[in-house]
Amino acid sequence: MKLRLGPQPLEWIDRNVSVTFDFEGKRVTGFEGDVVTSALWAEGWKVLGRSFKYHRRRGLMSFANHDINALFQTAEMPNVRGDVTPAKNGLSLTAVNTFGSLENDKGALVEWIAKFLPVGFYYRAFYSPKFLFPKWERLIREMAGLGKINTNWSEERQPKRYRHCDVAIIGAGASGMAAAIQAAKQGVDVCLIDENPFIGGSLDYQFANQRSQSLNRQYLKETVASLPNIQVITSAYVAGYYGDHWLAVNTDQGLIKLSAQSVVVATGVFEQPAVFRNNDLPGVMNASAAQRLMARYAVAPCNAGVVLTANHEGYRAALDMHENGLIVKAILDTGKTEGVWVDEAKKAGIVVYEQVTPIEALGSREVEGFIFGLNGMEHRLDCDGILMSVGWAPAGAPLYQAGAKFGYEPEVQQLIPVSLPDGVFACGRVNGVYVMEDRIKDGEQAGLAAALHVKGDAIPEWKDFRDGVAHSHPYPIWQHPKGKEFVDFDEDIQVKDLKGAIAQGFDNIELMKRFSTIGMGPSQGKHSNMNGIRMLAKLTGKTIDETGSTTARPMFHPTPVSHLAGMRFRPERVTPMQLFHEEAKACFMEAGNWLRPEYYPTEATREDSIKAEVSAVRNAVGLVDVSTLGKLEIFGRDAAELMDRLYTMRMSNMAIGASRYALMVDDAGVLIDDGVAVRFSDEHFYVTTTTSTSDSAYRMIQKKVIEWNLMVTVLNRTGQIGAMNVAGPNSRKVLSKLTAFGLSNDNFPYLASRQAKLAGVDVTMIRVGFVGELGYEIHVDASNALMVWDAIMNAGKEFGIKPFGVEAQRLLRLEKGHIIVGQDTDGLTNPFEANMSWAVHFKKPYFLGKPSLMKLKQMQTRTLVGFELLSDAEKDQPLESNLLIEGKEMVGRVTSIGQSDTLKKVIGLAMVSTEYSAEGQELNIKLSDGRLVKAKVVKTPFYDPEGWLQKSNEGSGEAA
Amino acid sequence: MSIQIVPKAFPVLMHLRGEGLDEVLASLGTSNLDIFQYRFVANGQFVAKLGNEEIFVCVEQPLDISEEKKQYAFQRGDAIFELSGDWKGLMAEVCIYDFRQTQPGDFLMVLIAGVSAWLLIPEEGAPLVLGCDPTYGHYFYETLVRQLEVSPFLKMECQDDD
Amino acid sequence: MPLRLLKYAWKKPEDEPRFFPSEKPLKEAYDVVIIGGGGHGMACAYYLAKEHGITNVAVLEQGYIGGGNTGRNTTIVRSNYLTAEGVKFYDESLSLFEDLSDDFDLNIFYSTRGHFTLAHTDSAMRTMRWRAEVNKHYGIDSEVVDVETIQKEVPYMDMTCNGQHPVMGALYHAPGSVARHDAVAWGYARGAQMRGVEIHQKTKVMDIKTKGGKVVGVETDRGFVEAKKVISAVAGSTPRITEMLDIKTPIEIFPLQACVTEPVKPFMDTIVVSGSLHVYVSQSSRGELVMGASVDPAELHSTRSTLDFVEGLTDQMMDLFPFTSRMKIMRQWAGMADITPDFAPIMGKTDIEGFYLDAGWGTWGFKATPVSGKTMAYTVANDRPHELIKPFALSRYEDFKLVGEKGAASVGH
Amino acid sequence: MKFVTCPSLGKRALSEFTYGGRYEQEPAQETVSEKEWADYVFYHNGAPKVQIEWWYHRPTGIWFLFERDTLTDRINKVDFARKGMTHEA
Repeated sequence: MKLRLGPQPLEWIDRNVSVTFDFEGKRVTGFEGDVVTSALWAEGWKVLGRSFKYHRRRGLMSFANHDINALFQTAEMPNVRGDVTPAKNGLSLTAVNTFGSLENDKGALVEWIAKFLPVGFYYRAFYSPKFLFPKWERLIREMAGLGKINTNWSEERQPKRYRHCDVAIIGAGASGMAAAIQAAKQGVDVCLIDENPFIGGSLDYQFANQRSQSLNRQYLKETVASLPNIQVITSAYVAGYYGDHWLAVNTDQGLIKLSAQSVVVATGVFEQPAVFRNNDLPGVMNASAAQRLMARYAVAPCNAGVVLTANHEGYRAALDMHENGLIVKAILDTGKTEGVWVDEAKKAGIVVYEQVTPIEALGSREVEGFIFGLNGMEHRLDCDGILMSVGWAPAGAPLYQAGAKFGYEPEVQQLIPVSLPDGVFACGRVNGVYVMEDRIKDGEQAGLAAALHVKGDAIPEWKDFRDGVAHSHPYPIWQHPKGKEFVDFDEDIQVKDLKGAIAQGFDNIELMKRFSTIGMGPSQGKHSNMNGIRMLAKLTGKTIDETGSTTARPMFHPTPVSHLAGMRFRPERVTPMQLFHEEAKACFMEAGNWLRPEYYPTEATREDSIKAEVSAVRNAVGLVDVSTLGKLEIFGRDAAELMDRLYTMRMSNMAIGASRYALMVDDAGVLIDDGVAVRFSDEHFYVTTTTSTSDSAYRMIQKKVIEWNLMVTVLNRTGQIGAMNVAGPNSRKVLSKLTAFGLSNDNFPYLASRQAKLAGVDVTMIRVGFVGELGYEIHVDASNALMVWDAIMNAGKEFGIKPFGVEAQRLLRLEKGHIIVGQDTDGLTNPFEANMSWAVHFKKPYFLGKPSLMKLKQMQTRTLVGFELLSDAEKDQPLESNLLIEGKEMVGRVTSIGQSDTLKKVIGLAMVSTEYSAEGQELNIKLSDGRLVKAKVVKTPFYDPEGWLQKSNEGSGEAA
Repeated sequence: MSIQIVPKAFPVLMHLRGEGLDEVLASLGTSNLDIFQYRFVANGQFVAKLGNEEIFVCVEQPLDISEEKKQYAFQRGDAIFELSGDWKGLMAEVCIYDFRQTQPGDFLMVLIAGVSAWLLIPEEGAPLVLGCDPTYGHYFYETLVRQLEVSPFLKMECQDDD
Repeated sequence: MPLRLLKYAWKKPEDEPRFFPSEKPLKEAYDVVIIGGGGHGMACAYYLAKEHGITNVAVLEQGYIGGGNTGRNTTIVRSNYLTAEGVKFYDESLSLFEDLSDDFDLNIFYSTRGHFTLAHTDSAMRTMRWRAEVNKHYGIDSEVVDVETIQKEVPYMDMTCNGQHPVMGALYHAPGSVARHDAVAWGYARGAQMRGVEIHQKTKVMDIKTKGGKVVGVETDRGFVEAKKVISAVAGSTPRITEMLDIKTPIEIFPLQACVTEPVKPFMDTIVVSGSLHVYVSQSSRGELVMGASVDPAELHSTRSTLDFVEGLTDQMMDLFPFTSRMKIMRQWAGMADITPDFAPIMGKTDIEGFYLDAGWGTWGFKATPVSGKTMAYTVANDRPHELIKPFALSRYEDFKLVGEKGAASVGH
Repeated sequence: MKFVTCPSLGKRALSEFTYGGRYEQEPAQETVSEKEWADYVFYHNGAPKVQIEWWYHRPTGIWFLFERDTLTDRINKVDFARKGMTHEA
């Protein structure tokens, strides 16, 4: 264990439990509590991955999941992040995006031609000759991308849960813990979230060896644990802040959708790398990364390192190394930092050079030395590690997403929130507050404010706890004539790339980002955006504020699809007769979220089964489940008035016990719904709607009742009532067996509706014939529906009854020339085009869409007609949606078509330009293969035009 | 604390609309019921008020209602379930509603797993009775059961209480 | 190594001519002012200069070039529409797209992938066939394909869709493509700029001035500029512009959201759209899955993101591609879609002389970029609507002459 | 995932509601001109503004009127859509 240190005061590892896993085919051993990166580093693996574009060797850099140097592939997962993935037995990892292996990556050849690939090079080439582009694109696509997908991976879904609290606090560092305590003391319900497995934040790594902080640490942690109204959620990050204080909190178990009344953002800061030549060599890392390595995992960043610093935090990191018995060759201060840690470092005898200019890191595979400038002279130090401590950027994502505005504070040389939305508070380093005691005070102030906001109490005056010291270098970028100073490690973007982008006119933060792709990689600019902004500002002679910052959109970290999707909640609806359908092995189809029998496979083939169902209806009797129809009860003083206003035809003059076809259009006169209306009493109607519109029609009608100020109640009974249609010459005979009620024409004529007892229960029967036979639609409470259905099936046995499905019904209604709204009509069809002017009663003073219809009536250009096929139907039967052609012009389309055995023809409906709609007109139907077949416009209904059959007295025992 | 869900059969469910329904309520032995509140009137039987002129009753015998009072009664066949144990834990995974707002006695109508449902908010520790449109019943039941089986959150809680 | 890159051995990108000029003052007057520096506005400027010799043109952009819907869409290009008007219009656009890289001397990564619009119901199948037949009639390469054919092209797609609403077939449109959206705007901008057009970013139009029903100029946050012809090409901001002139339109603004996954090695070569699942997806040349859904449920002038969107999208996505559950969503964003009642654009002249509208793009604006620029340029240059956009006049609604693009339940994008 | 607090429903998620469009007074059919009617059906000023909108709560079947700012998405007022109400829209 090359770099493993002795026990650390706050280490996260369990030295009694070791774990082993494979990396690039080699065995790695670490401790329980290690993450993959720390386990690898401890064993001296310094090359953890290859860079995106040039395939340069990359090591540990932020060690906080703010870069993707350590990005791995397993058999189950792409893009596994070593910085945060626990080391587990049996893991088998390889580096992503290598060609060959991590050690021998052929992709590295790209670096040889790097000079030919300046920023945005791919916009400059590959497009001509055109025919070559696909090959180039393929190559570029293969080079791009990171991990690999296995398309055989099974689906994974993690349940999600809601959690409602009063105050949500993001970040459980010193200020976050302090905020939680203050809020909780106000008696509100607090959730404290941190992405690490333990709370404590930088208190536990930056201050790990700072004895003076142990009291603060003890107080904060113990108080948080002792307060029952604080729920601590660890190993959880806030993927996104959404409106009304909703937080998407991602945990290993799944997504928690956390809603709060107020939110405290104590997310701290991202340490930013210094930009100098070869700053990406393995061994060059952020100082905070080194501190996390040592304090949490007891792993040394290196044996003998230098610390490049612009703030006193760098001195603390040097002290941490020193106190761990590691060699600090020197602290290289880019300025002249002051502070307690500076004094301590000097007291400890660590060499400090001030006013230093970094020049380049040396080394082929990993860091071997560092060259820097001092008083105009170049100096070289041999070292196996370089710690960078040159500044910070706020971890402001939740604040940006909440709508906070940031401004540049020169005192701390950092962007800080300058305006916060209602109920959102920021504290700690994200707010530019660095001194530990101040961070705690700042947190207490924010926590109190958040709680008071929940209670609706006034918030005391806001105090600024920032020390007057700059914790970030204003421009930590040192260009080198030979380049290779990396700003964005994800995307391999160097100083010259950004210069190039800016010089070419992409001198706006967003344009620079889009052209150079800075910040567009998987770490979304966490380690690069700030330096990018600093460069743009400097090169365009603007201030940071004038330059502006890019917005940080969700997700904070890439978030698993399985967590975001959660379980599958897709309501599915079945009718009360489902049991029968299933036992009959019905073939189901989906209608909205309903399941409906398409047909019952009684014959060898689908076609034959449907034919058998059709012939049963035409020659004997059939039974179809129409429970999916929308069913509305409309009752009250103004019921009749409402009906008149809703539908295009007059309804108020319906006799009690009568039924009538009901057609509805919208304000624009477009046909949206049809059904059957029944009048139970003066003030009580019952209407059906099409299956797909039941909910929307009900919604709309209720709305109209309010707009029109009518005294009427509308109830949606769709799911509470089962409905079936008994149709066929024998239907009356069947029903007679089940009811004493007189079914003959004089007692129960065509289009009448009656309420009676059938099979012993109350039902409503409507004598309508959608399929064009003697028929009864029976509506009955859902709880009795299946019983009635079974009774009819039994009673019908002797009359050859068959259940029939949607397909048979479609053909039967087509023979009858009845339209299906949504199939024979489209998004703009009006009643005149649908050939239903008979259903529009302009004499009514008012009805929905009337003025539109009056206009549309005068400008009709297309008409729905019936046609029959002239040529041989067998081999040339057109399909629905085939076009009608005249010369070159498209003059219409087939909306319905079917082979009618009853009529021995292929018949159909078509929407055609009115000039071609006359009876006898020949039509050319263009088959999908382009051939034309002839058809002729004929009158509808095709079957039983006079409707004798529907009106028949057959089976009533009286003379027909 | 494990969670159980069992389908529940109810005698007669009726949806009443019309005037003078308070008398009907009185006849069942309840009065001054606020909108979206329910009362148990006898073992398992309850009445809920859904609006000024609208109540939802679950009783043994069909109620007689008066035509001249313009009272309309409709049979209902809702799918009804009883949820015992940490029902709030399950609800937190299928329902966005913030149950901190409810009191025992509330008749709550919410969206659960994409379906409109009604809940009788029980006394602390008592089981939750909830129902939905009969045609969604099977989906509703299967969805809740599946959630109980797969949810790590619920499993975690089970362990806590063991 | 393509020869075009060899020059970088001795030439720095800094030495390349700028794409866009640096900030400079506005002139007092222009022949034409174009409001909106997105793809459409830039294309219009480009063709005005290139094909009509009108170069005294200013493009005024309140933000940055291509920062609106141009840079926010999911970059799909297709022409398989439902109506004659739609098909002819978008087909012209597609053929222009194919030559853009050469015209611009800039690679817009126009990549032909093939476009599947899945049907999960028989009514959707009817709509697909309807579109296919109309397309074929006008010589567009579209056809209805069966499940087997789809499975062959997209073997990793779960045709059963988790048991619910299985795939029944699809409309296949071979020319369906994706392109690098920013590059399209940049290419037009650079081309226009090289021909003398002025581009002013961070320049917000506050008001449009008229005299006697004629446009005389625009008031900006940088002062007044004269112009007798003003074009609004601002998509989601259209109502804010038309309000300045008291012009009422049927346009309503709805947020349209999208998201991308982390980049992975290429595995998806086709574009897949499912209307009933509200999913459309393709894999970018960077390796990210670029995904979108339908517009948000309520009118809103905002580009905020919602969790509901990613939740819904990822959930439905898994019905088609179960293995994507192991991928991660990296970023989500939104644009503002200017929706019309008949799902067709509003283009051309208005009641106010000199004011031209290029709007109502809903969720299809990107694919129309070249043709809208070309036809708007023609319309402005000749003060006469181009043949292709006559059906898209603002006045069509009061005449009840809507374009039937809405058809049955057909999906956009 | 916005919240809205409604009379007699309390704090509810907007996902329980269905948007019913902006509130508009329909012109009197008897007297309306073709132009006025077309204006009502199709044309409007779609610029950002505070407007009154129909929102339907699916679980209870209640229609509400929200006063909502289409720029900020803030809901300023919520009330039952009562019969016979008249609003400036």
